[in-house]
Amino acid sequence: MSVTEMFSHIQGFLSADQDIREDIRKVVQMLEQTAREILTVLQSVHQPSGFKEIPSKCARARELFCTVRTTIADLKTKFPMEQYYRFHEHWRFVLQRLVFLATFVVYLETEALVIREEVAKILGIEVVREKGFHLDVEDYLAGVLIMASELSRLAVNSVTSGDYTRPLRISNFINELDSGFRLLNLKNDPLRKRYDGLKYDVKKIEEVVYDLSIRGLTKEAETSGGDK
Amino acid sequence: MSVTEMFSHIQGFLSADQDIREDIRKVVQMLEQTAREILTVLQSVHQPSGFKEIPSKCARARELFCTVRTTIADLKTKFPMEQYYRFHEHWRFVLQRLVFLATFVVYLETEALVIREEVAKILGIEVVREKGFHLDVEDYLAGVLIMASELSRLAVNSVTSGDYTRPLRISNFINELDSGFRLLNLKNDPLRKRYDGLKYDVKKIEEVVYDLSIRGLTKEAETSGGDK
Amino acid sequence: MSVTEMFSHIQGFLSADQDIREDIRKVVQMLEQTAREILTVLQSVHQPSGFKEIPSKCARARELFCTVRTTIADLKTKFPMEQYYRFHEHWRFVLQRLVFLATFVVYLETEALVIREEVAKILGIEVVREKGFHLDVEDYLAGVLIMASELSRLAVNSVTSGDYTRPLRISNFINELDSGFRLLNLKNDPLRKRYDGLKYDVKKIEEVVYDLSIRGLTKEAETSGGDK
Amino acid sequence: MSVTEMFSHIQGFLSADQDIREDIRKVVQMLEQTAREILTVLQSVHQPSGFKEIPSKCARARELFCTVRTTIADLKTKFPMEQYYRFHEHWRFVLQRLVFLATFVVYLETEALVIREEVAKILGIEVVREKGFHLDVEDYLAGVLIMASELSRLAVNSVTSGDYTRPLRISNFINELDSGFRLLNLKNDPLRKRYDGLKYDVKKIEEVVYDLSIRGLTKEAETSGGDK
Amino acid sequence: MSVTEMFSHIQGFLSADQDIREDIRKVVQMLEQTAREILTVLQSVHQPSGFKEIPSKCARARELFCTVRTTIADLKTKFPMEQYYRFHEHWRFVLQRLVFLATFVVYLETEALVIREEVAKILGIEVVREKGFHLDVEDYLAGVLIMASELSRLAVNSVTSGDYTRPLRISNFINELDSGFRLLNLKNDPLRKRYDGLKYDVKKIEEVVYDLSIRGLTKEAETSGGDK
Amino acid sequence: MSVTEMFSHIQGFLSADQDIREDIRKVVQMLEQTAREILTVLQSVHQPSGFKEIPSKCARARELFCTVRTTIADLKTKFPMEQYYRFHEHWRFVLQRLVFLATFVVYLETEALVIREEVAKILGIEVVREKGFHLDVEDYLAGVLIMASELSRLAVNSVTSGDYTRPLRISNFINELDSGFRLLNLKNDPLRKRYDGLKYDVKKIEEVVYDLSIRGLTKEAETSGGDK
Amino acid sequence: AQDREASAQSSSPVIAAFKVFQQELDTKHDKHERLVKISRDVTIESKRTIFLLHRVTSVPNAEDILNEAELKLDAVRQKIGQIAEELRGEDIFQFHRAFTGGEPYRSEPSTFPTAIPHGVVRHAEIGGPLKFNCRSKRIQEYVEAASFLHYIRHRSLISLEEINARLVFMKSEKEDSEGPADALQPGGQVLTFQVSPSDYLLGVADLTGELMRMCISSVGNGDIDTPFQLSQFLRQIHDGFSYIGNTGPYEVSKKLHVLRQSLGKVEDACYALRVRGSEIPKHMLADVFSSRTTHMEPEEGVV
Amino acid sequence: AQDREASAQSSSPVIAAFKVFQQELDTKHDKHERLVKISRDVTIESKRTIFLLHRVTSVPNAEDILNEAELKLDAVRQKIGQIAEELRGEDIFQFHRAFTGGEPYRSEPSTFPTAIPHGVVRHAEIGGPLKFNCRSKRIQEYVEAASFLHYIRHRSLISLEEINARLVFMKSEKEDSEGPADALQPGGQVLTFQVSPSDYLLGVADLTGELMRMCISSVGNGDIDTPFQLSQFLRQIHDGFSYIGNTGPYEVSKKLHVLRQSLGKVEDACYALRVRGSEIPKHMLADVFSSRTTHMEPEEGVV
Ligand SMILES: [Mn+2]
Ligand SMILES: [Mn+2]
Repeated sequence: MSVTEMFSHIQGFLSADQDIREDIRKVVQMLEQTAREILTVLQSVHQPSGFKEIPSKCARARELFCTVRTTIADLKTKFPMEQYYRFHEHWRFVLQRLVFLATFVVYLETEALVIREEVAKILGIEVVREKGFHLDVEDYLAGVLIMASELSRLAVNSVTSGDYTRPLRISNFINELDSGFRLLNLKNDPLRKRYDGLKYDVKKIEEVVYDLSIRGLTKEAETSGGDK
Repeated sequence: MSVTEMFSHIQGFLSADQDIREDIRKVVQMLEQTAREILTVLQSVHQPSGFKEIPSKCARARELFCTVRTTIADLKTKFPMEQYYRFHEHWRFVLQRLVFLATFVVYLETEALVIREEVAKILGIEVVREKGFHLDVEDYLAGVLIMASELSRLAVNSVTSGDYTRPLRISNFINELDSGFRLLNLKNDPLRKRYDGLKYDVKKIEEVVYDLSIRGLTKEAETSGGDK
Repeated sequence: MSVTEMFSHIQGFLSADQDIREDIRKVVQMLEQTAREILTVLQSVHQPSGFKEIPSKCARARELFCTVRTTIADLKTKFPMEQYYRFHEHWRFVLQRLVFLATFVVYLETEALVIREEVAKILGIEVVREKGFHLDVEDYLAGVLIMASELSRLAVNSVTSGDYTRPLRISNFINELDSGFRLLNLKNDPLRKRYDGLKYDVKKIEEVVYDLSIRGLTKEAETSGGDK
Repeated sequence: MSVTEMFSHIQGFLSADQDIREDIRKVVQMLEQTAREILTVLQSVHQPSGFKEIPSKCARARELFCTVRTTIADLKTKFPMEQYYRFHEHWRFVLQRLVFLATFVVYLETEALVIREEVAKILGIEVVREKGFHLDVEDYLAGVLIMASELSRLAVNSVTSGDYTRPLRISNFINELDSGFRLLNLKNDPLRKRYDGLKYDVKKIEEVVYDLSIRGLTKEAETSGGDK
Repeated sequence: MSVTEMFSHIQGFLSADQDIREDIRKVVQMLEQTAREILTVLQSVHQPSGFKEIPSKCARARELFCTVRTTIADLKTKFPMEQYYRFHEHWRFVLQRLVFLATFVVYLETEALVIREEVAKILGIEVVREKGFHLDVEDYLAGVLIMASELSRLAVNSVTSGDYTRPLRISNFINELDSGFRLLNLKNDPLRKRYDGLKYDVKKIEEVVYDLSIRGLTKEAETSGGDK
Repeated sequence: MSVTEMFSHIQGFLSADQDIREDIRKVVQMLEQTAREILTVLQSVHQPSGFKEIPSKCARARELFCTVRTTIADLKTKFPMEQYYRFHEHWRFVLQRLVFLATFVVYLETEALVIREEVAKILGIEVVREKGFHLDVEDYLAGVLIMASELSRLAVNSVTSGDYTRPLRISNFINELDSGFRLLNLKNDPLRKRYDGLKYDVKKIEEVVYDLSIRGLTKEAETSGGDK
Repeated sequence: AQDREASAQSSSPVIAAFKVFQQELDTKHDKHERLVKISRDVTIESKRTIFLLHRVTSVPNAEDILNEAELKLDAVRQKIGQIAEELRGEDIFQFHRAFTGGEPYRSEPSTFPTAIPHGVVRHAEIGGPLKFNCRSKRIQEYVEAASFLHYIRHRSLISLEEINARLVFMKSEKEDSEGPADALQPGGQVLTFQVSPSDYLLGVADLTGELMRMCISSVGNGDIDTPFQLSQFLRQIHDGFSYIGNTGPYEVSKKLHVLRQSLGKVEDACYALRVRGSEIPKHMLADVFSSRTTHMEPEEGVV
Repeated sequence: AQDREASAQSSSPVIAAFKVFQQELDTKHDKHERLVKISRDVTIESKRTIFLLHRVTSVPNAEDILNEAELKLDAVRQKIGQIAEELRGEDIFQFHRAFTGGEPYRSEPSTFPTAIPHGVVRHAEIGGPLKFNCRSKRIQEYVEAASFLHYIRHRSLISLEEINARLVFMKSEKEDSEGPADALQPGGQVLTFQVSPSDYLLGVADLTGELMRMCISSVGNGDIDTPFQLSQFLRQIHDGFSYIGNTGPYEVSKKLHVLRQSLGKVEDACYALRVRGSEIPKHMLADVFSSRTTHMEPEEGVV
């Protein structure tokens, strides 16, 4: 095989690869579009009137996750499944956003941390690598951290809406999350960097709880919050 | 044609181009000057005493926009219109500043978002590309985002000046803007970067409203603000 | 018009723009592909055996320029012509490469500098801005400077191939080019930077001629080169 | 010695250097691990229930500092002591973290600033450069500043936990620290930047004290705090 | 010790460091001055008349090395020796220049590579790190490589001066050096880069030897060079 | 005076300054244009046929220096003379180019280094600072170094043109220059950097002389060159 | 050391010429070294003054500190006088000479692309050592310190004229080496040092950073008036800079960003004070702080 | 150490979940650490092999060196086998997994702006620790070494298939901890390691730098054939890369510039040989060099 032949041979490989990537990019754009729509639906919880609508908004978000599942099903057809990590970068960002949205929906519904298995189900993907298109621990954790940041915002807006019990519950939840993360032996990777951001969220929520405490609003909350 | 002749010929082209750019630069400098003057006029709204003067300041700014229109009319004469994008970079920056100033004036007057058509009219330019010197969508949006950031500052200073209702209104306005931007499929361009800044403005204003809420100042505001 | 309606409207603009850019990118990729093929054809002149094949290689390159013209014709249909400079960046790079290739082909054929009008004809585009898709002076000059650098390489390889006359002819040609460029009043732009590189090409070729002179090889060349 | 021998000899030197750095990196990783564990132990002081446990937590942290001393003792064996600054960058970051943890433990125990000599003892290192592995002034100060920031957080959480005296004590302590730092002529280096952050910590704590003052909670604190 | 006392104490440390650096800079400037003088003395070997004067020039350079030793002795007093690497950057550059000059002098005297121990002695410093101000392997090698480049120039000028034997001797010497360096496993550091330059020195000298060979001047050299 | 008044006061200063600079820039552009023309005239000496024309070319260049003097006279009127150094940067570059051209003309005429006084006279400016628009030593030296680089090119081209004596004369001249520069105590400034370039010029010329020597062409030169 | 070689070639006119250059350059270098040394002290002492002035927010008797700062600045002015003296022989009318290097046009030639081409690698501009950049930074540092002190004293912005008015020096006596005859010349021996508008502007820009720090400290120390005063003042400066915009020296636009951040921080601080203050009536607020201040005084009084 | 706190909260499902994550992450990290260690050796040994191969131009008996290099590369392949082994349990079909991180799409997301937005500061992508960038650099280093040896032996470019053909491993015996049952599976226990086309390409790009060095050394050692051969070969590779252009991985365009410079240096060397060689007839030229070579041998023969 001459040098020229060898290079056209390689060029063939590269073009095939480019084509796959092009296909993936298109599907990923659709995923981003849907993710933005879900976010818009969920943003209303920050509005004063938004708390009552939580159930209906969550239901609407759940519907949009159907679209997500369909699109991801499409995405799966675009490349050989055993090459998941070869193309991981293309969807990593949007996948983390979707995990955030899924964990946020479930938090709004149940005020609990949704486990990875459940998130995978919502997105219509696997947990175990061997089974196909799956959800990496790292991507799951990244999504959880985005949610933590959204919760610190929610704590602030809850107070604005006159709900003084929610910040306390969020504070407990976030503290638990923080303890959980401190168990992890994070290396100097992007996850570590984002985890460093959690400290600010914790601090912000602590300050909200502080503001409520010093005004005796937590006691009021405890009393009235009991019947929640 | 000898090489020498050809290059003399080319030098003619280059000089002409340089002359045009020189002319454009001069007019753009005048625009920048006027934009700075408008900004100085409008900056006073951040002063404690500034709120009462809003109408007179806006009127003064409107007058200065006459000068803007004259200068832009002059700018249009400096180059063939189909080469708008050839020289776009020269005025892009000042144009975005002017959009910011126009949207800010109108917001102060009406507390509403002024549409692109209206901004174009204030600046004395077109909306449709084909018609000549026009206002690109991207430049319009950039100007709007600069205003959003100015509004977050205004929310803070309103409180300092004892006006507790304005932040609430700004908060609603900014949230609407944010929803609007979420409809857009922004690429990884300067606009996207600037839009990411909007999130911080939203958060900042929410925290102002929070500070007012937890101290019961929003109710006070609602009472006294009712007659506004 | 509500804010939401306005932003949906704007999204329409943005999508249209993105579609145009996507289309342009695809055509430009094809141009790049053809440009690379032409380059591969012409590279062979640096081979020891390559000099004899110059005519056939140039003919082959000329054929490929037909493809270039067809592709550029396609490119022209992708966007409104008065927005040439809006999208200029997309094809500027490949256009300069094509100018280089065209001027190089003509140099190999005639050992003369091809004028801008002629290059435009080879590429199937205009010279005058007003007439549509055209060849900017700056892009033409950039292409010519790339060729100058290729010629300094050719001078070296000519000697390696035992052709001692070509460097002398290249030296004269390059000196003439250099004088031409000295007529231009270049600003501190990319072109100026590239032109500064020409000095090194001139010096390099002078040193080749020097090496031949001091060994008496130029006289040999003059004798044997006389029948060229 | 022949040239060859000499160069083989030199090669030995070069490899040795790389090996040392590799060894250092490993030990530093262990130090980071222990530092994280100490931090987890101390974090509990921010919890409502945490104040009572301070003594036990400090005791636990003190135990972990034994591990730190052992590991640093190991680190010292990895390189010739007079080359401390040759490898300083490797452990600078973790050393500052450890200083923070040591000063924080001692603050929790005694509410006083621990001097550099004492910190050095806790870490099992020297103060004086000449004596070996030592604690640079800059590293000591950096650690102290990290602690100041942790104390501002502690002031906030103290209030939430109903302890109204601690913020006052922290305020006095931090003010004293601030006066101390004002004595230093810091250059525009990382330390100066970190010191600028101290002002915000001072401000935050002062705001807490202010919040307590206007509610008459400081007097309550003075009364009830007397029996401390 | 009060906080204030402690910080005044610390301030003392910080000022002292700046003073040390200032002192070091001054002495290093004197070293650079002397290095330049030595270079001027040695430059004359490139002159046609220079070869006869080598012994006297070397003697003169040796005298100037006395000044170097005195100045370095002064430098040693400016900082505590175990902090060598804390301030290394200040004198690294001039130290490499001095190594070059020392190795060049010895080469001119003996046509042999002077070992590190000997260079250290000429400069009045140590070889072993532990003993104090020493000569790092890397700095020694850098100096040797500068000398290699000077030798390639010397080979050229020897021919101009009619000395046809020296290039051959230099060639052998440089080849030996090159073999030596090949034994080292250099990382991609400044030294590796400098070493890559050695290949060009080898090549240049080899071309000189070649030029002599094809003219039969090496044989002449061997004959007449025998009595050297 | 209010803050606003103070700033418009300062603004007045700044505008006046900008106007002066604008005026200066225009005149400097004309100087650059003339400098380029002189360069074009002198470039011909590198051509094979150029040596005979040296006298006429120098005469032509001398004429163009009249224009230079007129333009500089104009430049002098643009700013208060005692503020020479305030605006120095604007003409420093072109002034150094003009010094190069003046020294080159005189070298071609006399093969000697023209002194600073003489260059100043050619340019119609002063030597002594106190007398007005003058020629700084640094600018003079910078121009001389540009000429040195041009001479190395001339040495190469002389050989091509069959003039074997000129390189030897240039070599002597450059060596003298080099000795001169080595007397200077250059700091780490731009002049030092440019002086470092002189080494390459010296080396290049040495190699040309080497090429002549090894072929016995210098002897030929000495013989035939004696009657020059 | 170079004599020997030099003497061998002393016949050469080139070498002779270069010996003259050597002297001229060395003289310049020496003066340069002296100026660097003096003006380095200007920076250090100005910085120290600023540092000292920050203590004003935390001690009871501000006047002592202001007087100490005044003394320190007197010393700085002495140094600037030395610079003027040093440059006197050089350029009798103007002392801009040594400071023009600090103008932005040197370090950032890109703003004037026509005059100073970039691309030409080997033909880069060559600067004399005397016109270097850092020195005017040092004068800016003095402007920063002087305007800081002025603000604390008078709560207003010092003008360029006021700055320059204090930089008029009588010929110093230590220069007697020049002969006493000089000193006898009637009335002529006044040296002035002119701070350029650009340096003034940049010094004021830096001042805003210090004012922000002072504001934060004031809040931290329970001072409720200063932050509001400062926010007014900073806003005026900010508007002034906005007005000048990009017509000023290049660095201004860079500093404008920092200035905007500082203003934001001060506005946030005022906001926080207002919001917290809203919880009780104003007169009580003052009480709260005054009680706190007395509470702290005993400790600080010792200093 | 963390047990105590953890146990206090062990009732929490969150903590329970995170304990699982902890294990999963630690397992990954450990494997990652092992892989880093092994593959670092791949780099070091490959680099050493290249270094060794350069001596081929200066010693008389090249075969010895080639054999030694072959042995070294065998050791490298052993290491790559260990990597394959290490990844076997992970992903039985493909071993790209650990090496995809080396694809350019991670380090330079700007080439795919749609998928990975830049501006979002806090929402930046989060990567797993296993897919890091440097490892494939290590494989490229192996490609560089293997192709260098191949070129010296065969004066041709090794193909991707030839590279991969030598990266087929039988299951190593040391992994008996997994039980001997595995080993009994008929025919299945072959591990393959696939170098990706991109890594191959980038390794070949680096090879050109080494070839340039070899060319310069050859000229320095009086070898007149090698430079001409090398220039031909390098030109072919250069044309190949020009053909692929910017359709390949991102780093290629960056390396193309260096490749062009290398080619220029080789062409210059050939030119110099030709120009100097022009002064005497060719057969004499060879004589000159052969005499020089013998002249030098005695000294070198000792090595
Ligand atoms: Mn400052
Ligand atoms: Mn390599």
